[in-house]
Amino acid sequence: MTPSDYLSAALLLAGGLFFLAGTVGLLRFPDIYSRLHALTKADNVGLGLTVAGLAVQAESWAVAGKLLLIWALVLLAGASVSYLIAHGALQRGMRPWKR
Amino acid sequence: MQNLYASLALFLLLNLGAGMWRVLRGPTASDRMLAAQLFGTTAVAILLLLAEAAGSAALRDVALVFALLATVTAVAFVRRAWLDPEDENDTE
Amino acid sequence: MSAALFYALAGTGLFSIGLHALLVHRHLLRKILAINVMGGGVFLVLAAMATRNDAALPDPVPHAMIITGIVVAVAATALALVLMLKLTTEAGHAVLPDGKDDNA
Amino acid sequence: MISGMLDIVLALALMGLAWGALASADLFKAIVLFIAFGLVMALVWVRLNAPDIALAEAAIGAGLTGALLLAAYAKLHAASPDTDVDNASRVRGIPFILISVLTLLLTAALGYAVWTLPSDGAGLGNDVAANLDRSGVSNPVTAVLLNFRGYDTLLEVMVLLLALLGAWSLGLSSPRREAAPGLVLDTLSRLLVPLLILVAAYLLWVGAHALGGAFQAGAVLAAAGVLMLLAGWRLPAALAALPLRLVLVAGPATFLLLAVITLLLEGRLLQFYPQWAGRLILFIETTATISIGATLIALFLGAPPNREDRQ
Repeated sequence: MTPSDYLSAALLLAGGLFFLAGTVGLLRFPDIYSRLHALTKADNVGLGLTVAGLAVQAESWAVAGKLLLIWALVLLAGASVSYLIAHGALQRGMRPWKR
Repeated sequence: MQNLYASLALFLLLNLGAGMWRVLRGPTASDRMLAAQLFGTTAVAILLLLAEAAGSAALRDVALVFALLATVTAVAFVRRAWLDPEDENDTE
Repeated sequence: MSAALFYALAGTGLFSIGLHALLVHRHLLRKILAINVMGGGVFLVLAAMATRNDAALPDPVPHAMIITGIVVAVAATALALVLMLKLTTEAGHAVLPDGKDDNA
Repeated sequence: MISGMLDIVLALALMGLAWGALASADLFKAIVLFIAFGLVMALVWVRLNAPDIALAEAAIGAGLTGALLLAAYAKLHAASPDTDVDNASRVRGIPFILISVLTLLLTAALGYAVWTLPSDGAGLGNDVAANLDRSGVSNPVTAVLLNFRGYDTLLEVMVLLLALLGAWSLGLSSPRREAAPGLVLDTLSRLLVPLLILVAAYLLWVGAHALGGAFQAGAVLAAAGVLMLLAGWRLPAALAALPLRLVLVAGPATFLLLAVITLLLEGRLLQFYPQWAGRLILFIETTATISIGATLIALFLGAPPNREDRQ
C-alpha cells in the first residue's frame, strides 16, 4: 500500500460511514423533513467522499473529472429534488415533527 | 485495495437493503420516494466502486446515466404521482 | 455452482414469481408489473447463459437480444398502461372481472 | 469470497423486490419497489459482465419505466379514485392453490432445464469476433445489433412505432392542467436537459467502439424530453402535426430504405459493404436515436400532443 492508497481507503471508509448514517437517519428520524436531512448527507457527503477516494486513485485527470462531474450532478439533482419534496410536503400541510 | 472496493460495495448493498424498510413502512408516499432516491445515489456509489474494482472505465458511464435518470423518476413523482390528500399521521 | 448458473436459477425464480402474480392478481397495473418481472427473469437466464463458458468476453448475441428486449418491453408497457387507462375511463375501474360476476 | 456474497445479496434483493412489488397491498409501494428492482437489475448486469445491458437498464429500467408507471398511477387515480381499494383483489380458494402448485411445478421444471444445460456451449461469440473487423464497428454488441442481426433492430424500431400507433388510436386525452413548475424545477430542467442531450450524443458516438449505442442514446434523449414535459413544456402547436410525425418515422423509414436498397443490390437484407458499414451504421443509429427518443416521449404522454392542447 502506497500513501495514496491509505488516503483513498480512509476517504472511502468515511464515505461508507456517511451512507450508513444516511440510512440510519432515514430509518430512525420522525418526519419527512428530518429524513430529507439524513438523506442529503448520504447524497452529498457520502458520495462526495467516495468520489474523492476514487479520484485519488484515478489513472488520469479525465477520469477524475468524470467522477467529479457525476458527484456534481448528484449534488444538483439531490438539492433540487429535496427542495421539491420539502416544498410539496409543506404545501400538503404536513407539519414538521415537534417533541 | 481490490478487497476494500468489493467489501465497500457489499456494505453499501446491505445498506440499501436496510433502507428498503422505509419503502415498505412508508408511512407517506414521499417517504417511500425518498428511500428510492437514496437507492439511486447508493447504486451510483456501488457502480463507481465496481468500476474501480473491475478496472472497467465504461461502468462510470453507467453511473453517469444512473445519476441523470434517477432525477427524472423523482421529478415524475413530485409533478405527477404525488396525490394531494396525503396522510397526516406522518409520525411514528 | 458458478455465478452464471446461480443467476440463471435466480432468473427462473423471477419468471415464476412474475407468472404467479400475473395469474393470481386481478388489478391490471399489477399484471403489467408481473409481465415486466417475468421478462426480467428471461433476460437474466439469457445473460447468464452468455457468460457460461468463462471466455474473456461474454457472447454478444444474447446481450444484443436483451437490449432489444428491454426497449420492446418499455414500449409494450407504455401501450399496456394506455390500454389500462382506457379501460378504466370506460369501466370505472382497472380490475378484471371475477368469472362468477359474469353469470350474475 | 466477497464477490460471491455480492452475487448472493444481489440475487436475494432481486427476488425480494420482485415479490414485494407484486404482493404488497399498496399500489404506490409496488411501483417504488419495482423501480428499486430495476436499479438492482442494472447492478446484476454489471456482475454478469454485461455493461451494455446495464446502461440500457439504467436508462430505461431505472429511469423511464419508473416515470411511465408513476404518471400512469396518477392518471389511474384521476380516472378511478377507489383504485387502491380494489387493487388487492385476487384469485382465492381452490384456483389460487391450483395456480400456486402449477407454478411451483413449472419452476422446478425450468430450474432442472437450466441446471442440466451443457456448461460448454460455444455460443456465437467466436463467430462475432471472427467477423468483427468487417462489421464497420469494434463494439461487438453494436455489430450484432446493427450489422449481423440488423433485421432484429429493424423490426424493433417498427414495434416501437406500432406501440405508439396503438396508444394514439385509443383516443385518450390528459385533461390535467399542471401547476407552474416553480423556479427550482425550471432551473433544474434547464441545466439537466442540455446535459442529457449531450450524454445521448456521446453514447451514440462512442457506441461504435465502446459502451453505448442507439437504444441507450434514444432512452437518454427520451429522458430529456420527459423532464421537459414534467417541467411544463409542451410541443408548440405548429410542430405537433407533420414535423412530429416526420421525426417519429425518420428512423424506421431510413432503416427500411437501406434494407430495401441492400436487398436489391446485394440480394441480402441489410448486407453492408465492409468499407461502407461504419458510416451506414452511424447514419442509421443517428436517425434511429432521434426516432426512438421521440417515440418514447410520445408514449410517456400517451396521447397525440395536439389533442392534449385542445383541452
